[in-house]
Amino acid sequence: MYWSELAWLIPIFPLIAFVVIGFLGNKLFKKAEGGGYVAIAMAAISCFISLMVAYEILSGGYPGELFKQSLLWINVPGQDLSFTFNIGIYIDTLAALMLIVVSFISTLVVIYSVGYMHEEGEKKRRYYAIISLFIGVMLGLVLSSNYLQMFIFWELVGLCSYLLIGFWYTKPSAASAAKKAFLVTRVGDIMFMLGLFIFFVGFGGNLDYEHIFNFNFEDFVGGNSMLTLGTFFIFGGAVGKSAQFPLHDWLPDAMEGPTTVSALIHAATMVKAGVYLVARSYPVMVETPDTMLIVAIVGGITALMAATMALNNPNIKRVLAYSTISQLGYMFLALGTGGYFFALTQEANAGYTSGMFHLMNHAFFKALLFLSAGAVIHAVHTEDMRLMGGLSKKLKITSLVMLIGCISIAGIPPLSGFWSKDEILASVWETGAENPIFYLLYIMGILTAFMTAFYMFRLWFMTFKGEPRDHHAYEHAHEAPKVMWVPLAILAVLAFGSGFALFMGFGEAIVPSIEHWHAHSEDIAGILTTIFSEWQTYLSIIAAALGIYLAYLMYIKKSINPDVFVATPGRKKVYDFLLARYGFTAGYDWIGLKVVYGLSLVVDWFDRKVIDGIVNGFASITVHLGNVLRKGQTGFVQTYAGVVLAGLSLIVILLFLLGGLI
Amino acid sequence: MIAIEYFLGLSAILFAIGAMGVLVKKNAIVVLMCIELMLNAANINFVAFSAYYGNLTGQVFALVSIAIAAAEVAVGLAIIMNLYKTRDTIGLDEVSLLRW
Amino acid sequence: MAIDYSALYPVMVMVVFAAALPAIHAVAKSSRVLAGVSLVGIFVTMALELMYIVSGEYPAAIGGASVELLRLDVFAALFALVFLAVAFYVVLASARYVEKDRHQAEYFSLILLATAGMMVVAMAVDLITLFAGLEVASISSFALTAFRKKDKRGAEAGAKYYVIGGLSSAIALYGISLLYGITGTTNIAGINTVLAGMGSELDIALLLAIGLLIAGFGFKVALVPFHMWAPDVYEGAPDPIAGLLAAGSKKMGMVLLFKVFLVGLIAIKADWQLLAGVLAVLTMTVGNVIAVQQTNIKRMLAYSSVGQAGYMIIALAVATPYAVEGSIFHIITHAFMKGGAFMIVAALAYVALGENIANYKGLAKRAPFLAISMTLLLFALAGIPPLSGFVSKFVLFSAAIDASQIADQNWMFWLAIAAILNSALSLYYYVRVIKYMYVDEGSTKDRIKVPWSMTAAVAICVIATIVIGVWPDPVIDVCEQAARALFAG
Amino acid sequence: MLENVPILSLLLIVPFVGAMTTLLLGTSPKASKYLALVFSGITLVLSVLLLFNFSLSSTEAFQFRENYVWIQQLGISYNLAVDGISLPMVFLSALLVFLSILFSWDVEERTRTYMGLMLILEVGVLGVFMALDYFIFYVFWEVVLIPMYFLIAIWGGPSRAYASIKFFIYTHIASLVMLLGIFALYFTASPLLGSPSFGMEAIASVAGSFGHDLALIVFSALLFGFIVKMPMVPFHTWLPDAHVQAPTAGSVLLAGLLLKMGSYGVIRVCITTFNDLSHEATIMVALAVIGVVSIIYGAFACLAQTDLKKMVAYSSISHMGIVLLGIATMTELGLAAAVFQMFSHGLITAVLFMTCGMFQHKAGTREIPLLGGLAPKMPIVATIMMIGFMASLGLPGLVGFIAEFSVFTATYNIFDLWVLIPVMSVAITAAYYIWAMQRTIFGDLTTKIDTKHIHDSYWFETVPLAVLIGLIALFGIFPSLLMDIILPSVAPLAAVI
Repeated sequence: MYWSELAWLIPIFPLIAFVVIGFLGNKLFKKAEGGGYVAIAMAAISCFISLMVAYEILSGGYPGELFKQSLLWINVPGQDLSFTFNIGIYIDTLAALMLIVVSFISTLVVIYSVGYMHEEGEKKRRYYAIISLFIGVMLGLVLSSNYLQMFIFWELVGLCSYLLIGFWYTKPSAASAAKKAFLVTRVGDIMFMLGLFIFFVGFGGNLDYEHIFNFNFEDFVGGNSMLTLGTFFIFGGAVGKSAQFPLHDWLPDAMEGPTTVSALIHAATMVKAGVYLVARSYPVMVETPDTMLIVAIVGGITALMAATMALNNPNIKRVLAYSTISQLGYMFLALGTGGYFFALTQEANAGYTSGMFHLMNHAFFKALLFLSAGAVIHAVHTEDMRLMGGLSKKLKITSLVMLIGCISIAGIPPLSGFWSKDEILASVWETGAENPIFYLLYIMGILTAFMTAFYMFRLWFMTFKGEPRDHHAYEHAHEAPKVMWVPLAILAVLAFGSGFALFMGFGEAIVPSIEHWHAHSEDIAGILTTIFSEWQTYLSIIAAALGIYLAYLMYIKKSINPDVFVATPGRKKVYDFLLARYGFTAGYDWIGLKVVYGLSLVVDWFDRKVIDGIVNGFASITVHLGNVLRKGQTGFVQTYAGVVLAGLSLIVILLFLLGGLI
Repeated sequence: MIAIEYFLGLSAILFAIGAMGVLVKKNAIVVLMCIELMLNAANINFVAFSAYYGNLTGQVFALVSIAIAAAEVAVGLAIIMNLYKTRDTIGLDEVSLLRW
Repeated sequence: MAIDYSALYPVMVMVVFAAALPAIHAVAKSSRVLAGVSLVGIFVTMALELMYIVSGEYPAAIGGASVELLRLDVFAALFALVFLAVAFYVVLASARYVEKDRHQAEYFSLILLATAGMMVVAMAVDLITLFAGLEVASISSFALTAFRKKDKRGAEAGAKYYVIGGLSSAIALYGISLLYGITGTTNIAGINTVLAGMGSELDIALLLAIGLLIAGFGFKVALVPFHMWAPDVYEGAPDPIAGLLAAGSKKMGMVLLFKVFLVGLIAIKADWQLLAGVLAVLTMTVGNVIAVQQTNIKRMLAYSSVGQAGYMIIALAVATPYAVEGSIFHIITHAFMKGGAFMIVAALAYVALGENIANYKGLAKRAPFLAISMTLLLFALAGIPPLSGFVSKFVLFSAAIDASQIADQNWMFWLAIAAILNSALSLYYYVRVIKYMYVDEGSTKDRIKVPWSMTAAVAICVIATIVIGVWPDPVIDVCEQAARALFAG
Repeated sequence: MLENVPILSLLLIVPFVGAMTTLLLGTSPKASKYLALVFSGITLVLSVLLLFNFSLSSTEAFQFRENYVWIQQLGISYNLAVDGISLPMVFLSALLVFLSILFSWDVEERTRTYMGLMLILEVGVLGVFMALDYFIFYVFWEVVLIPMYFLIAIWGGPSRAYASIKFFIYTHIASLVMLLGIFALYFTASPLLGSPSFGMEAIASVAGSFGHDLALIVFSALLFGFIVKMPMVPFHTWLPDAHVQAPTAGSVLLAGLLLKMGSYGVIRVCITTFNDLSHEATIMVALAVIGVVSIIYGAFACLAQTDLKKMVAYSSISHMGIVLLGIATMTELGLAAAVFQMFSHGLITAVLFMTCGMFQHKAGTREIPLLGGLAPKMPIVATIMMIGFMASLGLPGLVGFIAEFSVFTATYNIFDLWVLIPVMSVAITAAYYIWAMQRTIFGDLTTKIDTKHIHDSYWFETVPLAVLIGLIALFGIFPSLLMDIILPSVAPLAAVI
């Protein structure tokens, strides 16, 4: 018996937790942290199974390193095209990697929540129910055996995201943020759906990965142009979910949710679903270099743009949110680069593996950063960094683990972020040989790396160093309880060390099963030599170091006054423009309120006045006609007689007319 | 023998006079008489055609219609009497309680 | 040669009872007794007619082989039954309605005579008998209309009815005389034979005659533009008599038109078919449109009757046996629907509830049975299944579609369209009454007590409406036979 | 087990007897309620029995047939049967009527009439879904109007008089046009058949030999009758008015069942009878355009509404447009999904209208601008509202998704990238629902209305909604339960002869 055969249980346990916590009432869980312990237990069980399954797959313990299981959900036989909807499980190395990340971080976050959400009272039950639901459906998403099933879970994680962003729904800003998240990702979902339609028909009525990956792409209905459109739309889904340009603006607002939710859903797992989707579709994507190029460009733009927005934001969670967007952009850049390179040369470069590597590393250090930020918020009850400062004295553990996270994300060796980011940038440069636009993307990547380092350390310095700016908050600040800092510590270890997976054969383990893909198998020394013998490596390290140094100058040494950036009207404008998120918020509002809602008002007016007006017009014409005709009934019998005789004459004339006599 | 056209002409004129009377005369009795005039126009037709065709059907019809007209007048006069009793008038232009 | 008068027995029964009533009145001064006797007479006659229909054997026609005057066939018997049924519930409802009036015997006697006249019309195969029957019925109904001598409105209605009626009689008679002049005969089938032999040559006199006949008989049917008397007369006449006029006298008008046009003038139907179509559309439209704005229930029902007449005239325009079958069917169902509605109005008038539709507010709570009956009857009039009005409209309208499939009759399709739009329009004012009864609150919630005889009259109509709607098969069968008999000449 | 039981007739007789019993014996509100509940419950049980006894392997297209001559001369039969298209509708009808009666437990005014009318409505709706003879089809079709008219006119909102009569006459005109189409079918088919017949199958068997122009005219007349009922833009304006004024149960049945009659008619009559014609590109495009316009137009109209119920009403238009779009594809997938969507919309819309009803009841208003932040006051209502909205906007795992997705897939299959237009509605649908939720149950507690006495749902409200939500989830997770019933029946329709 293999562990993999139990894989179907993985999403089941959290779902059980959801049902139990959600439907069994407040009374039962009043004592048990609103069901928090149930959620932890179930998440832990499924985490355990996940880890076993993932180990089995990644270590080659399961024959073929691929576990498949499938049940027929609906079958619609047709004359030209039969449609088969399946529900199943498909675990390859990619899914296994995601399983580890999702189940592990989920479990840690749920544990952390017990401390963080302690004061929420009855609302806790709702929290744990939904977060259990989220864990279940997210794991379901990872395990999906076909695109439709993935889409189903894709939507369900979106629902959970919506519910959790709006967890404090009595706060108008939270309700509004939840709405925005749902609707903006919905736009991406529509594209995903369109991609599915194209795939569904194009691939002959079956969306199983198994079927699609082994498909002869020559037979695709609609040809390569349709396939390109299909992959483009699929990527569109990823853009929405992973908050990429131009659908990125919901994620900063999503920070209205509890920090745990931001950590789990909006940093470590759900927003990765888009990356996962593109990685999952790699065998198809590489058939369409145009799409891959778009993926890379969108990734590059997003990475840079989000990083700029993080530069001056005063809200600790917002900074982390922009950082998340930016890092996700890196991942797409990596995937696009790798795919583009492969499509043109049929040779693999490190793009794909480094993208997934970065996904894993980012999951750990970003979860760590968010949860640390949560600990800070928990301590000072504000998210505004301008009201923090000097907290490292009070929050020793937190400041330490957060520092690890910051170094890691900044890309300083040997912490995890360095390894993956460096690989990404290297592969981008390599692809520049095929298409010079990648040189530009490389420059953007380096700039992003610089900014990343700067804003992360700006965050850290502002929060933990210097003088306390809000003494009241400072006085009341206290270190997080054990239930919170233990998960932080675990994550810190991972954020520190997950990069070493590279030396444990991460590259080979994760490659997709495309025939021409040839894995380079190298030993640790070989890898290190390769990495440190290239000038790009040093460039990215220097960029990161410069960023940190700048932050140091500005916020510790104070030798550069941050106010210089708003010193002139021109600079102030740029500064405000960044704060206004490049006007995207206003743009979304304009589309929503002016275009869509305006159009709906037009439709409503048209409906009431024109269409219904015609209907009511008929009625009132009839009524008026009735009144007019009625007045002819004068009551004088001789009028009647006159009408009789006139009628008679008319009839006779009519008869003559019809008879042709006149 | 007088040509049939003359009879027809006469009856048409009678019919038209009767019809005009029905329209313009205000007095109910006169209107009643005008209706009789119209009926008689038809009777003239019947008799004329009867003679023209040489069969008796027309004459029978004329007799029947005269009898009927008599009955009708009887009822009609009663109704007009009744009208006069309740409304103090037999002017048809003064009777328009029922309308619209 | 001895003449076999057995075809006249039903009419004779009626006349005898009519004659006997004043004598009975001398003995028993009770409207109930008089009504009872009348009912017996009507019942006996009905039984006679029914016997003919069921057995399928009819007495010999009256008159010689060449000059038939009256013939009792399935068509005549069926219509006689309709008229008798109408008379039956009218008398039933009148039993208490006239209890305070004078001249009660004459009242019932006149009803019986009017019915007898209608029966004669149904049997007539010669224009003489046709005209005689028509006048018997007309004169009786003039008198009935003005029956309440103290009633201002009754007197006015009588006078109006009489003037327009007399005018129309004269017009019709003039038309008949012209027809006689053209063909030399007054036998209806004979006229057709002569006309058929004359070829397609058009004759001014013939067209004039057609116009005069339509105008003269159209008065009875309340064909637009000869309809204007109807609302005034219905409003002014005693309520049961309004029912008699709407459900009985009007149907006699249809018989007149059928006999003259579909038997006597069928050979030249191309000349008048389109005209009949135009009149049908005009009639239904004007009737329904004016009805929308009425506030008096009797006037509303009167205009609704005008509209319904428009539907029936479709049969004239289409001029197929199937259409006539539909029309006859609709005449039968309408006799119960419209008659029933008038009986309800009579019953409510008897308890001094006004005739204004607004007076019916909250009726559902005050008189549940009458309210539900009214609702059913009005829905039936609007043609909502599964009530009888739906089935008969179904057959009638479908006949227009059926006929429109012949190449040069495509315009008949528009008859069906017009009829259907009118049907929908009529729903509007029927539903308004229903809304008043069920939805709106009345000023009082006192229960209304109605004499059982009136309730029974209403019940007859309602039951007939439902039963015919749910199980129309036998009725349709008879209508088909009647239509065939009509066309057979 | 049910071979010798005339179960379809029983399905008509039981509610009819129930209606009569309720009207006659329902002397107290309580008695009426229990009587109505029992009789509709029996009907529901019968329909469930029907569901379980329906054979998926049968070679007969129709099962449980009952066929008796009714009016011989005109070729009218009492011909009832169900297939995979009507069976889900029969079950849905029995279910919704039962739940609506339960949901109306607090109707104290003229309860007897109310309950009686609901049962009469049930007779009519069930008859429409089971009839295989045009005459009785039409009879039941019209019978439905009357109880619905009264439900709106008596228990409706302030301008109920206008709304009810508009509903009545508008849809009546449509039925009459349909009736003309039926006449034309009858008279054209009868000579071809050799004997007059109103039988749907008999007429369909010869409809192929109608002339093309005639077929087109008849098809259009019938289609008009049906799409007014569905209702499709621009013949939809009766619907928002009727819904806004109707009592909750009336709205539930109106949207849940009456609209389905329209789409059912399109499938059962239009495309079954004129199968060749329906496969013509112009017809398919025409149907698709009507459907798509309704989808988009309805969705936009929803966004502008301030009355919660009116919004839900417009959403019905949008969602019924999806049904028509599915039909327009004329593929197995599209047709099956259309039927599925009818069923799912029936369940979902019931939840939505019941939710609106509860808002009216508890908060005293359904005006969105007056509401706000009510979730803490009535968590169950809010939860139900959310589930209903989510189901309606096509959340996977709930019943609405699979139908919508399949329809769009079929649309892409047939109409290529034109699917872009209807798919846009997915975003707008989400927008109006999410926005409405934000403004009604989330955010600060409203101060515009008195919220002191707002309380959560009663048991008789929660129970029907729980049942509905359970079914929404059940058929959302296991759609093949229904799809397997539907598919064999739509396959012949999709086949090009």
